[in-house]
Amino acid sequence: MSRLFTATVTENRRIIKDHYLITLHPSGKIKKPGPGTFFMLDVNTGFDPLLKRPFSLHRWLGRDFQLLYRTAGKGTYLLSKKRKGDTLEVLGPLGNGFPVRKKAKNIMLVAGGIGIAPIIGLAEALVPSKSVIKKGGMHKNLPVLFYGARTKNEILCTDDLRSLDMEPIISTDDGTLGKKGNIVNVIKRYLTAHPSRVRDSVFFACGPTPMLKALSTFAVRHKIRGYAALEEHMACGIGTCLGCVVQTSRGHKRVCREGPVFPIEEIIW
Amino acid sequence: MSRLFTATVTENRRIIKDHYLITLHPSGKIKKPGPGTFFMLDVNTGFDPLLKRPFSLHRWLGRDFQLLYRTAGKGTYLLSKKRKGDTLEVLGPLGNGFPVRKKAKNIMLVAGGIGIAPIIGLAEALVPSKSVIKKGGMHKNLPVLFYGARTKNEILCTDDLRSLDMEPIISTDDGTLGKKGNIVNVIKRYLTAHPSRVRDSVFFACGPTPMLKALSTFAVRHKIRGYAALEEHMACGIGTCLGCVVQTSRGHKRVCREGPVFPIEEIIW
Amino acid sequence: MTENSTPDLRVSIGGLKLRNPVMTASGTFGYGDEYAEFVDLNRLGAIVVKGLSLRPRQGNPPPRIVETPAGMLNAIGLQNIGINAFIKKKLPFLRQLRTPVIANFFGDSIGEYVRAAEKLDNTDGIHALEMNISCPNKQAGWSIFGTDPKVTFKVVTEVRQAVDKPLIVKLSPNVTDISIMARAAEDAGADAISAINTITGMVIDIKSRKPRLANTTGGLSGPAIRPVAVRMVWECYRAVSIPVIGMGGIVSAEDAVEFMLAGAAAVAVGTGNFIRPGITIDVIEGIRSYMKSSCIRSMRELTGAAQC
Amino acid sequence: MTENSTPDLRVSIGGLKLRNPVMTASGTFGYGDEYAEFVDLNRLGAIVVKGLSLRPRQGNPPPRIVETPAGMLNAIGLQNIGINAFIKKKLPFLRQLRTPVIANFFGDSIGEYVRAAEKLDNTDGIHALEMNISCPNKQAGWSIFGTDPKVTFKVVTEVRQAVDKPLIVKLSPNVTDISIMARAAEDAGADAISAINTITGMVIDIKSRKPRLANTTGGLSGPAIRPVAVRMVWECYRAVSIPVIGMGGIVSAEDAVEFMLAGAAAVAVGTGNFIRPGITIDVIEGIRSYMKSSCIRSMRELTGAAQC
Ligand SMILES: Cc1cc2nc3c(=O)[nH]c(=O)nc-3n(C[C@H](O)[C@H](O)[C@H](O)COP(=O)(O)OP(=O)(O)OC[C@H]3O[C@@H](n4cnc5c(N)ncnc54)[C@H](O)[C@@H]3O)c2cc1C
Ligand SMILES: Cc1cc2nc3c(=O)[nH]c(=O)nc-3n(C[C@H](O)[C@H](O)[C@H](O)COP(=O)(O)OP(=O)(O)OC[C@H]3O[C@@H](n4cnc5c(N)ncnc54)[C@H](O)[C@@H]3O)c2cc1C
Ligand SMILES: Cc1cc2nc3c(=O)[nH]c(=O)nc-3n(C[C@H](O)[C@H](O)[C@H](O)COP(=O)(O)O)c2cc1C
Ligand SMILES: Cc1cc2nc3c(=O)[nH]c(=O)nc-3n(C[C@H](O)[C@H](O)[C@H](O)COP(=O)(O)O)c2cc1C
Ligand code: FES
Ligand code: FES
Repeated sequence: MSRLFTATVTENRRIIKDHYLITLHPSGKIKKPGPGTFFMLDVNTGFDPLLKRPFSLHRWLGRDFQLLYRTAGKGTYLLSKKRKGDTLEVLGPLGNGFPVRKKAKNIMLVAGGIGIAPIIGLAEALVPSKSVIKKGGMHKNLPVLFYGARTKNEILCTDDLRSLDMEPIISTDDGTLGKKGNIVNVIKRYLTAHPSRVRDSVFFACGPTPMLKALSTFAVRHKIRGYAALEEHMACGIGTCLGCVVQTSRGHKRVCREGPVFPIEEIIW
Repeated sequence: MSRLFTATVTENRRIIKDHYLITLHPSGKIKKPGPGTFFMLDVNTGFDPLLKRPFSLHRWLGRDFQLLYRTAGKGTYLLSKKRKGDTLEVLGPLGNGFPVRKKAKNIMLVAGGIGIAPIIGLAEALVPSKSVIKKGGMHKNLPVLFYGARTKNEILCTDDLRSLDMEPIISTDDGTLGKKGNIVNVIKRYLTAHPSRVRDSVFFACGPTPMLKALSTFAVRHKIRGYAALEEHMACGIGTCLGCVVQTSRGHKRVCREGPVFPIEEIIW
Repeated sequence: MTENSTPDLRVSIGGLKLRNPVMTASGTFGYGDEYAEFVDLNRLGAIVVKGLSLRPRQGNPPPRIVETPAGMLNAIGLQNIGINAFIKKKLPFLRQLRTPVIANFFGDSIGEYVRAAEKLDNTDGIHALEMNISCPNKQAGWSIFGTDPKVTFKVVTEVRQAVDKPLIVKLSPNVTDISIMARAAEDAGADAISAINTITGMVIDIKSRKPRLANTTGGLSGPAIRPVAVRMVWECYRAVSIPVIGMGGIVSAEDAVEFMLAGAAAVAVGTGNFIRPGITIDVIEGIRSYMKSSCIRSMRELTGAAQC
Repeated sequence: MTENSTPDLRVSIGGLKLRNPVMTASGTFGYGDEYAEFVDLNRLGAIVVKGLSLRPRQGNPPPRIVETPAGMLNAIGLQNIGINAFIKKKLPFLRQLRTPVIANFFGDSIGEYVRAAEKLDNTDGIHALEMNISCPNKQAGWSIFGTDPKVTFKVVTEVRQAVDKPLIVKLSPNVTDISIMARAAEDAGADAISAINTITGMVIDIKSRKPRLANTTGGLSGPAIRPVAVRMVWECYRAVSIPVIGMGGIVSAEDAVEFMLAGAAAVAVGTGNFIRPGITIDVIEGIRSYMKSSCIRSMRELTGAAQC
């Protein structure tokens, strides 16, 4: 079960403008990836782009896995051109994902934009299967999902959420769906309205830096525990180049190795 | 009719191992390319490979055109991956092709390996259409084609030759088809057997450098006129970089501009 | 300013006024004529022609170019038709344009540099001179005019005294500290600096075990060298007060803007012309859009605006 | 020899015997442990560890890397755990291997270089020292130990006197003439030369108008610099008689062979490890096949065999 393997594209589907869902079939058995861990994909033929590109696990399908990505530049453009049957070299699963504890109470998932990608996989890991729910009881512990996006059309994965019985609390920058504005403000208002939720609660967040920073400031002030998945430019993905460090209260930490998920209070923004 | 245009791939077919035939549909009308002229194709997304790749006109279809190519490295590998509907940036037609004079007598076409690519287009331009032949007379002036390849399986375009009513004289390095060995030796023997052919004859040749060199030495010695299509690494394709020069009796000449077809006696090997 | 007002792309290089800051890099645009088919030459900031010498030069034997990852090596060997033939055969075409023509030139000795410069200075239709000092110095054996600041100072001083037109000195990147070279050129009276010329490189064919270039080594250009070129332009910008013309791997307007932020008053597109003949016009239009959308009114606000 | 006999890949670098000529470049392979999963470490020629200093260093703030065409810039800032922690935490793992370990090190002053070298020299399980002289020289302001041949000679002489193990000096490419630097190192008693370290470069984000690296500039590595590295290895090879270890953009066995033909006695793979963790083994096997099919029996026949 090497973490360096070849995978075949079984599907690479455009979901909405600039957003794709790719399903990869590893040539052999791979290590089971946890929510919040990531893979690095070799997308090129020549040496431009040079480095592998990191993507969070979106969903683990037992042997195959899915990534959800947004085209940002050359690398993701090339990835979006891959078709069924093409093969890629992949490194992973890498890093430390979200600390999934099914018994945790008051879990609040926070996704911003394409940050929904790992949050879906995390939700699936956290949410008891429907059969369990039917047998009663555990429903109350369903995590709450806060999901911010630029506009209604960029709200992704609504089918997945529905099949999880999750009703996300949504905000959009332009107000075309859910509350208008910043998702962190929505969270603040929500917790003011549900003060009991603050105790024993924990955030799991993925999204743009300004969102994570605002969330972290808020969480630290209210002593809410939380974990955020960070991004940094990566070369090796396995901890050797020291290129991907972030500043934390415990010194420079590598996003690819100690992260990408960090306790929110340790991060120095 | 700009010589810089976008073309859509309408077909890109593997003919035999490592050999492909691509048909391109220019977005607008282009300048009619003559046999022996070439096009430069942009095959990449990033900057590796950096430069456009040159390919001789194989066949002109009135508006679309075909190139016949062999995968040699990164650029031709990427080209071989293009599929129907993909678009490419193309520069061309470029250079000076074979001086086609339909009335010339005793035309001897010489192709080595992938050098058959432009020779087919040239043959089509030289050979009177079947209807003309049927009306009588001109059959005698049919050019003779000498065609050398490594092995039987690498003899290309046999259907095209048949539809031209041309019976190539073939040699293969391993003797699996036609004479065994070097095509230039075959030509020498042929001309010894048909001395009348030597007078008023002219060679049009394309193939590997050693073949062209041997042919040129022979032709010069026997005072046979001839033209050879040369190759040199190219950057611009339009005469500005001075990268593609060859040494000739008239000084450095640019393959992309004064060539790629040169009078055989001018080339300094 | 509103987003709609038109940014002013004009720049002045040592008194020479350009419509916009985008030139062609010497040796990559021939004498302009071959590109007329692809580029409206009247829209360019300036045309810098292939390096000229007093006498015509055959250049190096082939092979002269080899591709490398995101770059290319060339060893053309400064082949050119010579100043006289240029004036007779190529300049008449260029004179019809409203775009300024900059004559790149070189010599094998200080005397040759001076004579070449004088001739070009006395020729109508040439608006500025660009001195290529990345040439082997015959007088000093294997060294190069552009790697010893004392030699650079001397040759630029002598050329400066001989000419009236704006004098641009084009620096070699193959030096420990390019800012010293830039200062030497400025002290000697140069009106502007061009940076950078190609970086010396070599490729060996492992089958034949011979260098791929007949000349053994060649000059590396293209996107591969861009980060090095941007750094050197930034170093030159901080070292001198004359304008710096930035070049090295520019293949888009974004690249050009990067050089300007680093300190370039103008830029030149070289290898990019080979990748796509019409690229210079796209670069000009892209700079215009960038300035518009960033509310930058004039080139002066852009040059050196990086916050380092 | 017949095509079937096995070529001998062994090389000796200043008395240190290597199973094959393929090393890892410092800073691209950590301390070896992270790669154990992907590479049979016992098959490597040598492991060169991340640059060590007397005291641990935090390095530069992020962002520390940025991709460029066919290359990358890094400004890690020599972050490392310090020699003591290396000896305690990392060396025990490396000692279990049969592959020689080469400790790359640096200092801010000549005194620090010497003390670091002494400590490493006195530590079991370290087989050779590689001195990185591409570091800012605190004593001499902004200059660098590796760009002034007199300073290079001095610091290498002092380290040489302090250590017994084979001493490799790793040269900076940011110089006018690398052969002068190579000779300075040889004259000072170096057992071998490593060439090249990264080329200084810079990338500016045109949106934020700030450099992409927190440190403003960084070191360019990867295939983009290969032609420059091959040329410099060739220049070093012709200048000195000690072995040259070649590196800069090696991502395949063909690239490695190219360096050897240019004069490298051994090679190091750097950025290539990031592109594919198992690459070193492919390079070793590829060199073996090349030697086999070219009827080359030993490394000695390959090194410097280019016909230039
Ligand atoms: C651990 C991790 C997990 C990620 N998961 C996902 C995911 O699930 N879905 C998704 O769409 N994207 C994800 N990303 C971001 C993704 O890696 C980048 O969008 C991608 O590498 C951009 O490559 P490109 O060549 O298309 O863009 P480039 O041309 O390289 O750059 C385009 C833009 O993307 C930024 N960028 C480039 N590389 C990175 C990087 N490593 N991290 C952050 N920004 C970068 C650049 O600064 C630039 O602004 C993740 C990044 C990390 C580090
Ligand atoms: C005028 C002209 C017409 C050509 N017509 C055809 C054609 O009709 N069909 C065809 O298959 N090939 C043709 N070629 C050759 C073709 O251009 C090269 O095979 C191709 O560019 C190789 O690119 P690559 O990236 O695949 O190989 P690379 O990785 O660049 O190189 C692989 C090998 O090809 C050689 N090569 C690279 N570029 C050239 C070049 N410009 N000329 C010659 N050799 C080169 C290299 O030296 C190397 O040995 C022509 C070349 C020229 C100059
Ligand atoms: C084929 C070629 C020929 C060149 N000839 C010259 C020349 O004659 N004089 C000169 O000063 N620079 C010459 N250069 C250097 C370019 O003008 C430019 O400085 C360099 O290529 C870097 O820019 P680029 O990366 O955009 O090409 C030449 C470059 C190339 C690629
Ligand atoms: C991320 C990174 C870190 C590096 N750290 C060091 C170092 O600590 N000491 C050193 O001597 N060289 C260091 N180097 C330089 C490499 O060892 C090597 O000389 C250079 O990268 C060229 O080789 P490459 O193109 O194969 O990477 C580092 C390079 C990279 C990319
Ligand atoms: S990407 Fe190399 S240490 Fe994280
Ligand atoms: S390819 Fe540039 S002159 Fe011929």
